[in-house]
Amino acid sequence: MLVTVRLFARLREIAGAPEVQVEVPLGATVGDAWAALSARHSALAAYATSISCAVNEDYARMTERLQEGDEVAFLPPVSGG
Amino acid sequence: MLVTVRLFARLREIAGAPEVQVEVPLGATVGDAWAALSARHSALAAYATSISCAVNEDYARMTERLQEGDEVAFLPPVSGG
Amino acid sequence: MPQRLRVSPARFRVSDDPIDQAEVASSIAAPGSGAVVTFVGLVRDYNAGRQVLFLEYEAFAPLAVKSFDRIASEATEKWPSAALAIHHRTGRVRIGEASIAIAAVSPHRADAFAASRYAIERIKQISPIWKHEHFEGGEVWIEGATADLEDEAARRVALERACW
Amino acid sequence: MPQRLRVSPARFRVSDDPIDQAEVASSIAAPGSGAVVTFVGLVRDYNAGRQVLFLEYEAFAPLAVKSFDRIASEATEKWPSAALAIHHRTGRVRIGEASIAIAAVSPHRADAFAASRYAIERIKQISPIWKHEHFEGGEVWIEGATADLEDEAARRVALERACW
Repeated sequence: MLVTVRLFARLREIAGAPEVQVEVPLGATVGDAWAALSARHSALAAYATSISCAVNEDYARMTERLQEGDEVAFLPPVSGG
Repeated sequence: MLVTVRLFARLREIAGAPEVQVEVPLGATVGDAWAALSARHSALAAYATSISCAVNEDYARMTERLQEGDEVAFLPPVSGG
Repeated sequence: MPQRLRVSPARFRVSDDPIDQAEVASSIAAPGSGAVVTFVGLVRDYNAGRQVLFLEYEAFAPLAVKSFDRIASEATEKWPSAALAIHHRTGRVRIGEASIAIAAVSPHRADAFAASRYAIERIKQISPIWKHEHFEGGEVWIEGATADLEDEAARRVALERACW
Repeated sequence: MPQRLRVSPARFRVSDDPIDQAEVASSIAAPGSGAVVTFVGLVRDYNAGRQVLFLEYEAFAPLAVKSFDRIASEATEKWPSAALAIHHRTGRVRIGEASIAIAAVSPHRADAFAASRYAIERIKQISPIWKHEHFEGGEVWIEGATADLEDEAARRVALERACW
Protein backbone atom coordinates (compact mmCIF):
# COMPACT_ATOMS: atom_id res chain seq x y z
CA MET A 1 0.00 0.00 0.00
CA LEU A 2 1.04 3.61 -0.51
CA VAL A 3 1.60 6.09 2.28
CA THR A 4 2.61 9.73 2.05
CA VAL A 5 5.71 10.71 3.97
CA ARG A 6 6.37 14.32 5.00
CA LEU A 7 9.89 15.36 5.79
CA PHE A 8 11.21 18.44 7.52
CA ALA A 9 14.41 20.44 7.88
CA ARG A 10 17.54 18.36 7.26
CA LEU A 11 15.50 15.24 6.44
CA ARG A 12 13.69 17.17 3.73
CA GLU A 13 17.02 18.29 2.30
CA ILE A 14 18.44 14.75 2.29
CA ALA A 15 15.37 13.38 0.52
CA GLY A 16 15.29 16.36 -1.83
CA ALA A 17 11.54 16.83 -1.34
CA PRO A 18 9.11 17.81 1.45
CA GLU A 19 6.78 14.95 0.59
CA VAL A 20 7.32 11.52 -0.97
CA GLN A 21 5.20 8.44 -1.61
CA VAL A 22 6.44 5.19 -0.08
CA GLU A 23 5.19 1.67 -0.85
CA VAL A 24 4.95 -0.53 2.25
CA PRO A 25 3.38 -3.98 2.83
CA LEU A 26 -0.12 -4.25 4.32
CA GLY A 27 0.17 -4.04 8.12
CA ALA A 28 3.43 -2.10 7.97
CA THR A 29 4.41 0.20 10.83
CA VAL A 30 5.80 3.73 10.83
CA GLY A 31 9.20 2.11 11.42
CA ASP A 32 8.80 0.08 8.23
CA ALA A 33 8.09 3.26 6.26
CA TRP A 34 11.25 4.78 7.73
CA ALA A 35 13.27 1.70 6.75
CA ALA A 36 11.92 1.86 3.18
CA LEU A 37 12.85 5.54 2.96
CA SER A 38 16.31 4.99 4.49
CA ALA A 39 16.99 2.34 1.84
CA ARG A 40 16.53 5.09 -0.78
CA HIS A 41 18.56 7.77 1.05
CA SER A 42 21.45 6.34 3.01
CA ALA A 43 22.20 9.68 4.70
CA LEU A 44 18.95 9.28 6.66
CA ALA A 45 20.54 6.44 8.66
CA ALA A 46 22.24 8.98 10.92
CA TYR A 47 18.79 10.00 12.17
CA ALA A 48 17.56 6.48 12.99
CA THR A 49 17.79 6.96 16.76
CA SER A 50 16.89 10.63 17.00
CA ILE A 51 13.76 11.03 14.89
CA SER A 52 10.24 11.09 16.15
CA CYS A 53 7.10 10.77 14.06
CA ALA A 54 3.50 11.75 13.52
CA VAL A 55 0.65 10.03 11.70
CA ASN A 56 -2.14 12.14 10.19
CA GLU A 57 -0.98 15.23 12.07
CA ASP A 58 -0.81 13.60 15.49
CA TYR A 59 2.23 12.49 17.47
CA ALA A 60 2.71 8.73 17.03
CA ARG A 61 5.09 5.89 17.93
CA MET A 62 7.34 4.13 15.44
CA THR A 63 5.43 0.90 16.18
CA GLU A 64 2.08 2.34 15.06
CA ARG A 65 0.47 0.37 12.16
CA LEU A 66 -0.30 2.28 9.00
CA GLN A 67 -3.27 2.22 6.67
CA GLU A 68 -3.42 2.94 2.95
CA GLY A 69 -3.26 6.68 2.34
CA ASP A 70 -1.96 7.61 5.80
CA GLU A 71 0.26 10.65 6.07
CA VAL A 72 3.41 9.92 8.06
CA ALA A 73 5.72 12.72 9.19
CA PHE A 74 9.32 12.22 10.31
CA LEU A 75 10.66 14.86 12.68
CA PRO A 76 14.38 15.41 13.22
CA PRO A 77 15.39 16.77 16.65
CA VAL A 78 13.49 20.00 17.18
CA SER A 79 14.86 23.50 17.79
CA GLY A 80 11.96 25.91 18.11
CA GLY A 81 11.78 28.86 20.46
CA MET B 1 16.18 73.48 64.77
CA LEU B 2 13.41 72.97 62.19
CA VAL B 3 13.14 69.95 59.94
CA THR B 4 10.54 69.19 57.30
CA VAL B 5 8.69 65.91 57.68
CA ARG B 6 6.96 64.25 54.73
CA LEU B 7 4.25 61.73 55.41
CA PHE B 8 2.61 59.20 53.13
CA ALA B 9 -0.53 57.09 52.88
CA ARG B 10 -2.14 56.41 56.27
CA LEU B 11 0.48 58.50 58.11
CA ARG B 12 -0.42 61.47 55.92
CA GLU B 13 -4.10 60.98 56.75
CA ILE B 14 -3.42 60.77 60.50
CA ALA B 15 -1.35 63.94 60.46
CA GLY B 16 -3.85 65.64 58.14
CA ALA B 17 -1.06 66.94 55.89
CA PRO B 18 1.58 65.56 53.50
CA GLU B 19 4.27 67.79 54.98
CA VAL B 20 4.78 69.32 58.41
CA GLN B 21 7.50 71.30 60.16
CA VAL B 22 8.89 69.81 63.36
CA GLU B 23 11.11 71.54 65.93
CA VAL B 24 13.83 69.24 67.30
CA PRO B 25 16.92 69.93 69.46
CA LEU B 26 20.33 70.31 67.82
CA GLY B 27 21.83 66.85 67.30
CA ALA B 28 18.42 65.19 67.16
CA THR B 29 17.97 61.95 65.26
CA VAL B 30 15.25 60.83 62.85
CA GLY B 31 13.79 58.89 65.79
CA ASP B 32 13.55 62.13 67.80
CA ALA B 33 11.60 63.74 64.96
CA TRP B 34 9.24 60.77 64.97
CA ALA B 35 8.77 61.08 68.75
CA ALA B 36 7.99 64.80 68.41
CA LEU B 37 5.44 64.06 65.72
CA SER B 38 3.89 61.16 67.66
CA ALA B 39 3.38 63.49 70.60
CA ARG B 40 1.18 65.60 68.34
CA HIS B 41 -0.75 62.71 66.75
CA SER B 42 -1.26 59.80 69.14
CA ALA B 43 -2.61 57.52 66.35
CA LEU B 44 0.91 57.45 64.90
CA ALA B 45 2.06 55.31 67.85
CA ALA B 46 0.65 52.18 66.16
CA TYR B 47 3.31 52.62 63.47
CA ALA B 48 6.30 52.96 65.82
CA THR B 49 7.70 49.50 65.02
CA SER B 50 6.71 49.25 61.35
CA ILE B 51 7.80 52.53 59.80
CA SER B 52 10.97 53.14 57.89
CA CYS B 53 12.45 56.48 56.95
CA ALA B 54 14.37 58.55 54.45
CA VAL B 55 16.41 61.71 54.82
CA ASN B 56 16.77 64.08 51.88
CA GLU B 57 15.30 61.48 49.49
CA ASP B 58 17.59 58.64 50.51
CA TYR B 59 16.83 55.64 52.70
CA ALA B 60 18.08 56.25 56.23
CA ARG B 61 18.12 54.74 59.71
CA MET B 62 16.10 56.04 62.63
CA THR B 63 19.40 56.71 64.43
CA GLU B 64 20.68 59.11 61.75
CA ARG B 65 21.41 62.62 63.05
CA LEU B 66 19.55 65.50 61.46
CA GLN B 67 20.67 68.95 60.39
CA GLU B 68 18.67 72.16 60.18
CA GLY B 69 16.45 72.12 57.09
CA ASP B 70 16.71 68.39 56.44
CA GLU B 71 13.74 66.69 54.84
CA VAL B 72 12.72 63.57 56.73
CA ALA B 73 10.20 61.11 55.24
CA PHE B 74 8.33 58.49 57.25
CA LEU B 75 7.20 55.46 55.28
CA PRO B 76 4.45 53.15 56.53
CA PRO B 77 4.69 49.51 55.37
CA VAL B 78 4.80 49.52 51.58
CA SER B 79 2.40 47.87 49.12
CA GLY B 80 3.54 48.66 45.59
CA GLY B 81 3.37 46.34 42.62
CA MET C 1 -18.32 49.68 28.09
CA PRO C 2 -19.09 49.99 24.36
CA GLN C 3 -19.51 46.71 22.57
CA ARG C 4 -16.92 46.07 19.95
CA LEU C 5 -17.24 43.59 17.17
CA ARG C 6 -13.92 41.94 16.57
CA VAL C 7 -12.39 38.55 16.06
CA SER C 8 -10.43 37.45 19.12
CA PRO C 9 -6.85 36.61 18.25
CA ALA C 10 -5.88 32.93 18.23
CA ARG C 11 -4.31 31.58 21.42
CA PHE C 12 -2.00 29.25 19.50
CA ARG C 13 -0.53 30.25 16.18
CA VAL C 14 2.31 29.32 13.81
CA SER C 15 2.65 31.82 11.00
CA ASP C 16 5.04 33.73 8.73
CA ASP C 17 3.56 37.00 10.01
CA PRO C 18 5.56 39.16 12.41
CA ILE C 19 4.64 38.55 16.03
CA ASP C 20 2.43 41.09 17.77
CA GLN C 21 3.22 40.69 21.48
CA ALA C 22 0.18 42.67 22.61
CA GLU C 23 -2.10 40.45 20.52
CA VAL C 24 -0.72 37.30 22.14
CA ALA C 25 -1.53 38.60 25.62
CA SER C 26 -4.92 39.99 24.59
CA SER C 27 -6.01 36.53 23.42
CA ILE C 28 -6.13 35.39 27.05
CA ALA C 29 -6.86 38.60 28.97
CA ALA C 30 -9.51 38.15 31.67
CA PRO C 31 -11.00 40.51 34.30
CA GLY C 32 -9.54 38.50 37.19
CA SER C 33 -6.01 38.42 35.77
CA GLY C 34 -3.66 40.14 38.16
CA ALA C 35 -0.41 39.09 36.53
CA VAL C 36 0.67 38.85 32.91
CA VAL C 37 4.09 37.39 32.16
CA THR C 38 5.24 37.62 28.56
CA PHE C 39 8.29 35.83 27.22
CA VAL C 40 9.63 36.96 23.85
CA GLY C 41 12.52 35.22 22.10
CA LEU C 42 14.51 37.50 19.80
CA VAL C 43 16.96 36.45 17.10
CA ARG C 44 20.49 37.14 18.34
CA ASP C 45 23.34 38.46 16.22
CA TYR C 46 25.83 35.88 17.53
CA ASN C 47 25.44 32.19 18.27
CA ALA C 48 28.18 29.68 19.13
CA GLY C 49 30.83 32.15 17.95
CA ARG C 50 29.17 32.64 14.57
CA GLN C 51 27.92 35.98 13.27
CA VAL C 52 24.32 35.21 12.44
CA LEU C 53 22.81 36.86 9.33
CA PHE C 54 19.23 35.69 9.84
CA LEU C 55 17.26 32.60 10.86
CA GLU C 56 14.74 30.62 8.93
CA TYR C 57 12.20 28.64 10.93
CA GLU C 58 10.42 25.66 9.45
CA ALA C 59 7.47 24.04 11.24
CA PHE C 60 5.01 21.23 10.84
CA ALA C 61 2.37 23.86 11.53
CA PRO C 62 -0.76 21.83 12.39
CA LEU C 63 1.18 19.60 14.78
CA ALA C 64 3.07 22.57 16.24
CA VAL C 65 -0.23 24.29 17.05
CA LYS C 66 -1.45 21.05 18.65
CA SER C 67 1.77 20.86 20.67
CA PHE C 68 1.15 24.40 22.01
CA ASP C 69 -2.36 23.40 23.01
CA ARG C 70 -0.98 20.31 24.73
CA ILE C 71 1.71 22.29 26.56
CA ALA C 72 -0.90 24.80 27.73
CA SER C 73 -2.99 21.89 29.07
CA GLU C 74 0.03 20.45 30.88
CA ALA C 75 0.63 23.87 32.43
CA THR C 76 -2.99 24.34 33.46
CA GLU C 77 -2.94 20.91 35.05
CA LYS C 78 0.01 22.04 37.18
CA TRP C 79 -1.11 25.66 37.70
CA PRO C 80 -4.90 25.67 37.35
CA SER C 81 -5.17 29.44 37.65
CA ALA C 82 -2.86 30.08 34.67
CA ALA C 83 -3.78 30.40 30.99
CA LEU C 84 -1.27 30.45 28.14
CA ALA C 85 -1.12 31.82 24.61
CA ILE C 86 1.74 30.96 22.25
CA HIS C 87 2.64 32.39 18.85
CA HIS C 88 5.66 31.14 16.87
CA ARG C 89 6.93 32.69 13.70
CA THR C 90 8.10 30.75 10.65
CA GLY C 91 10.06 31.69 7.54
CA ARG C 92 12.87 34.23 7.57
CA VAL C 93 13.31 36.10 10.85
CA ARG C 94 15.88 38.89 11.06
CA ILE C 95 18.24 39.81 13.90
CA GLY C 96 16.32 41.52 16.69
CA GLU C 97 12.94 40.25 15.52
CA ALA C 98 10.78 37.98 17.66
CA SER C 99 10.62 34.28 16.78
CA ILE C 100 8.24 33.45 19.64
CA ALA C 101 5.97 35.12 22.17
CA ILE C 102 4.38 33.34 25.12
CA ALA C 103 1.86 35.09 27.34
CA ALA C 104 0.78 33.66 30.68
CA VAL C 105 -2.00 35.21 32.73
CA SER C 106 -3.11 34.32 36.23
CA PRO C 107 -4.53 35.98 39.32
CA HIS C 108 -1.21 34.97 40.95
CA ARG C 109 2.20 36.06 39.70
CA ALA C 110 3.92 32.87 40.87
CA ASP C 111 1.70 30.78 38.58
CA ALA C 112 2.08 33.14 35.61
CA PHE C 113 5.90 33.06 35.90
CA ALA C 114 5.99 29.28 36.29
CA ALA C 115 3.58 28.57 33.41
CA SER C 116 5.49 30.86 31.06
CA ARG C 117 8.87 29.34 31.89
CA TYR C 118 7.49 25.81 31.67
CA ALA C 119 6.01 26.55 28.24
CA ILE C 120 9.25 27.74 26.64
CA GLU C 121 11.14 24.72 27.97
CA ARG C 122 8.49 22.30 26.68
CA ILE C 123 8.30 24.00 23.27
CA LYS C 124 12.04 23.46 22.89
CA GLN C 125 11.52 19.80 23.83
CA ILE C 126 8.52 18.72 21.76
CA SER C 127 7.21 21.30 19.27
CA PRO C 128 7.93 20.33 15.62
CA ILE C 129 9.80 23.51 14.69
CA TRP C 130 13.31 23.77 13.28
CA LYS C 131 15.80 26.61 13.20
CA HIS C 132 17.95 27.04 10.10
CA GLU C 133 20.78 29.37 10.98
CA HIS C 134 22.32 31.43 8.19
CA PHE C 135 25.65 32.78 9.39
CA GLU C 136 28.63 34.57 7.89
CA GLY C 137 30.10 31.81 5.70
CA GLY C 138 27.48 29.08 5.83
CA GLU C 139 24.26 27.69 7.18
CA VAL C 140 23.29 24.95 9.59
CA TRP C 141 20.16 23.23 10.88
CA ILE C 142 20.07 23.48 14.66
CA GLU C 143 19.03 20.13 16.12
CA GLY C 144 18.06 20.01 19.76
CA ALA C 145 15.89 17.43 21.46
CA THR C 146 14.16 14.38 20.05
CA ALA C 147 10.47 15.26 20.31
CA ASP C 148 9.20 12.59 22.69
CA LEU C 149 5.93 13.06 24.54
CA GLU C 150 6.68 10.05 26.72
CA ASP C 151 10.01 11.37 27.97
CA GLU C 152 9.11 12.03 31.61
CA ALA C 153 12.68 13.06 32.44
CA ALA C 154 12.38 15.91 29.95
CA ARG C 155 9.11 17.00 31.51
CA ARG C 156 10.70 16.97 34.96
CA VAL C 157 13.50 19.21 33.65
CA ALA C 158 10.88 21.68 32.37
CA LEU C 159 9.14 21.65 35.76
CA GLU C 160 12.42 22.17 37.60
CA ARG C 161 13.31 25.14 35.39
CA ALA C 162 9.83 26.52 36.08
CA CYS C 163 10.94 26.27 39.71
CA TRP C 164 8.26 23.84 40.76
CA MET D 1 19.91 51.33 9.44
CA PRO D 2 18.59 54.90 9.21
CA GLN D 3 19.52 57.13 12.11
CA ARG D 4 16.58 58.24 14.15
CA LEU D 5 16.57 61.13 16.51
CA ARG D 6 14.50 60.30 19.52
CA VAL D 7 14.58 60.47 23.27
CA SER D 8 15.06 57.02 24.77
CA PRO D 9 12.37 56.17 27.28
CA ALA D 10 13.37 56.19 30.95
CA ARG D 11 14.37 52.85 32.46
CA PHE D 12 12.87 53.71 35.83
CA ARG D 13 9.72 55.75 36.12
CA VAL D 14 6.95 56.57 38.59
CA SER D 15 4.15 58.53 36.97
CA ASP D 16 0.40 59.10 36.75
CA ASP D 17 0.53 58.28 33.02
CA PRO D 18 -0.84 54.96 31.79
CA ILE D 19 1.88 52.34 31.39
CA ASP D 20 3.11 51.55 27.90
CA GLN D 21 4.49 48.02 28.13
CA ALA D 22 6.33 48.23 24.79
CA GLU D 23 8.07 51.41 25.92
CA VAL D 24 9.34 49.77 29.10
CA ALA D 25 10.98 46.96 27.12
CA SER D 26 12.33 49.30 24.45
CA SER D 27 14.22 51.29 27.08
CA ILE D 28 16.59 48.34 27.52
CA ALA D 29 16.51 46.60 24.12
CA ALA D 30 19.97 45.60 22.88
CA PRO D 31 21.18 43.72 19.78
CA GLY D 32 22.46 40.76 21.83
CA SER D 33 19.21 40.33 23.76
CA GLY D 34 17.79 36.90 23.07
CA ALA D 35 15.13 36.90 25.76
CA VAL D 36 12.72 39.55 26.98
CA VAL D 37 10.53 38.75 29.98
CA THR D 38 7.86 41.30 30.82
CA PHE D 39 5.82 41.24 34.00
CA VAL D 40 2.69 43.37 34.11
CA GLY D 41 0.57 43.73 37.22
CA LEU D 42 -3.10 44.48 36.52
CA VAL D 43 -5.68 45.79 38.96
CA ARG D 44 -8.03 42.93 39.88
CA ASP D 45 -11.76 43.24 40.37
CA TYR D 46 -11.74 41.25 43.63
CA ASN D 47 -9.33 41.27 46.56
CA ALA D 48 -9.74 39.54 49.92
CA GLY D 49 -13.42 38.96 49.19
CA ARG D 50 -14.06 42.64 48.45
CA GLN D 51 -15.34 43.93 45.10
CA VAL D 52 -12.73 46.48 44.16
CA LEU D 53 -13.90 49.68 42.45
CA PHE D 54 -10.45 51.10 41.67
CA LEU D 55 -7.05 51.56 43.28
CA GLU D 56 -5.16 54.70 44.05
CA TYR D 57 -1.39 54.45 44.29
CA GLU D 58 0.65 56.96 46.24
CA ALA D 59 4.43 57.03 45.99
CA PHE D 60 7.43 58.90 47.33
CA ALA D 61 8.44 59.23 43.68
CA PRO D 62 12.12 60.24 43.83
CA LEU D 63 12.91 57.52 46.36
CA ALA D 64 10.79 54.96 44.48
CA VAL D 65 12.79 55.63 41.30
CA LYS D 66 16.00 55.24 43.33
CA SER D 67 14.67 51.97 44.76
CA PHE D 68 14.07 50.65 41.22
CA ASP D 69 17.62 51.58 40.28
CA ARG D 70 18.91 49.83 43.37
CA ILE D 71 16.84 46.70 42.70
CA ALA D 72 18.13 46.61 39.11
CA SER D 73 21.70 46.82 40.47
CA GLU D 74 21.03 44.00 42.92
CA ALA D 75 19.69 41.91 40.02
CA THR D 76 22.63 42.70 37.75
CA GLU D 77 24.99 41.73 40.55
CA LYS D 78 23.30 38.31 40.69
CA TRP D 79 22.63 37.93 36.94
CA PRO D 80 25.25 40.07 35.17
CA SER D 81 23.77 39.45 31.73
CA ALA D 82 20.35 40.83 32.66
CA ALA D 83 19.11 44.43 32.44
CA LEU D 84 15.88 45.70 33.98
CA ALA D 85 13.43 48.52 33.34
CA ILE D 86 10.62 49.32 35.77
CA HIS D 87 7.63 51.65 35.43
CA HIS D 88 5.07 52.08 38.20
CA ARG D 89 1.87 54.02 37.88
CA THR D 90 0.49 56.36 40.54
CA GLY D 91 -2.91 58.00 41.07
CA ARG D 92 -6.16 56.29 40.20
CA VAL D 93 -5.81 53.00 38.35
CA ARG D 94 -8.94 51.24 37.14
CA ILE D 95 -9.78 47.51 37.08
CA GLY D 96 -7.83 45.78 34.31
CA GLU D 97 -5.30 48.60 33.95
CA ALA D 98 -1.61 48.06 34.60
CA SER D 99 -0.14 49.38 37.86
CA ILE D 100 3.39 48.14 37.06
CA ALA D 101 5.46 46.81 34.19
CA ILE D 102 8.89 45.25 34.59
CA ALA D 103 10.97 44.29 31.55
CA ALA D 104 14.06 42.10 31.85
CA VAL D 105 16.34 41.45 28.88
CA SER D 106 19.25 39.06 28.66
CA PRO D 107 20.96 36.84 26.11
CA HIS D 108 19.79 33.98 28.37
CA ARG D 109 16.16 33.28 29.23
CA ALA D 110 16.99 31.86 32.67
CA ASP D 111 18.52 35.18 33.72
CA ALA D 112 15.70 37.26 32.24
CA PHE D 113 13.07 35.20 34.10
CA ALA D 114 15.00 35.31 37.38
CA ALA D 115 15.74 39.05 37.22
CA SER D 116 12.11 39.88 36.45
CA ARG D 117 10.75 37.74 39.28
CA TYR D 118 13.34 39.05 41.72
CA ALA D 119 12.44 42.64 40.83
CA ILE D 120 8.71 42.33 41.55
CA GLU D 121 9.42 40.66 44.91
CA ARG D 122 11.90 43.37 45.92
CA ILE D 123 9.61 46.19 44.80
CA LYS D 124 6.92 44.80 47.11
CA GLN D 125 9.50 44.71 49.90
CA ILE D 126 11.24 48.07 49.70
CA SER D 127 9.78 50.54 47.16
CA PRO D 128 7.99 53.48 48.84
CA ILE D 129 4.64 52.98 47.10
CA TRP D 130 1.25 52.50 48.75
CA LYS D 131 -1.98 51.01 47.48
CA HIS D 132 -5.24 52.60 48.54
CA GLU D 133 -8.03 50.20 47.75
CA HIS D 134 -11.48 51.62 47.06
CA PHE D 135 -14.00 48.82 47.34
CA GLU D 136 -17.77 48.45 47.41
CA GLY D 137 -18.59 50.01 50.78
CA GLY D 138 -15.29 51.50 51.87
CA GLU D 139 -11.62 52.06 51.39
CA VAL D 140 -8.42 50.79 52.97
CA TRP D 141 -4.68 51.38 52.82
CA ILE D 142 -2.93 48.12 52.04
CA GLU D 143 0.14 47.77 54.27
CA GLY D 144 2.67 45.09 53.40
CA ALA D 145 6.31 44.99 54.38
CA THR D 146 8.37 47.43 56.41
CA ALA D 147 10.78 48.84 53.82
CA ASP D 148 14.13 47.74 55.23
CA LEU D 149 17.20 47.65 53.00
CA GLU D 150 19.14 45.80 55.68
CA ASP D 151 16.66 42.95 55.98
CA GLU D 152 18.73 40.14 54.49
CA ALA D 153 16.01 37.58 55.19
CA ALA D 154 13.67 39.50 52.90
CA ARG D 155 16.31 39.56 50.18
CA ARG D 156 16.77 35.82 50.49
CA VAL D 157 13.02 35.31 50.07
CA ALA D 158 13.16 37.34 46.84
CA LEU D 159 16.08 35.25 45.59
CA GLU D 160 14.28 32.02 46.45
CA ARG D 161 11.16 33.13 44.61
CA ALA D 162 13.39 34.00 41.65
CA CYS D 163 14.41 30.35 41.93
CA TRP D 164 18.05 31.03 42.62
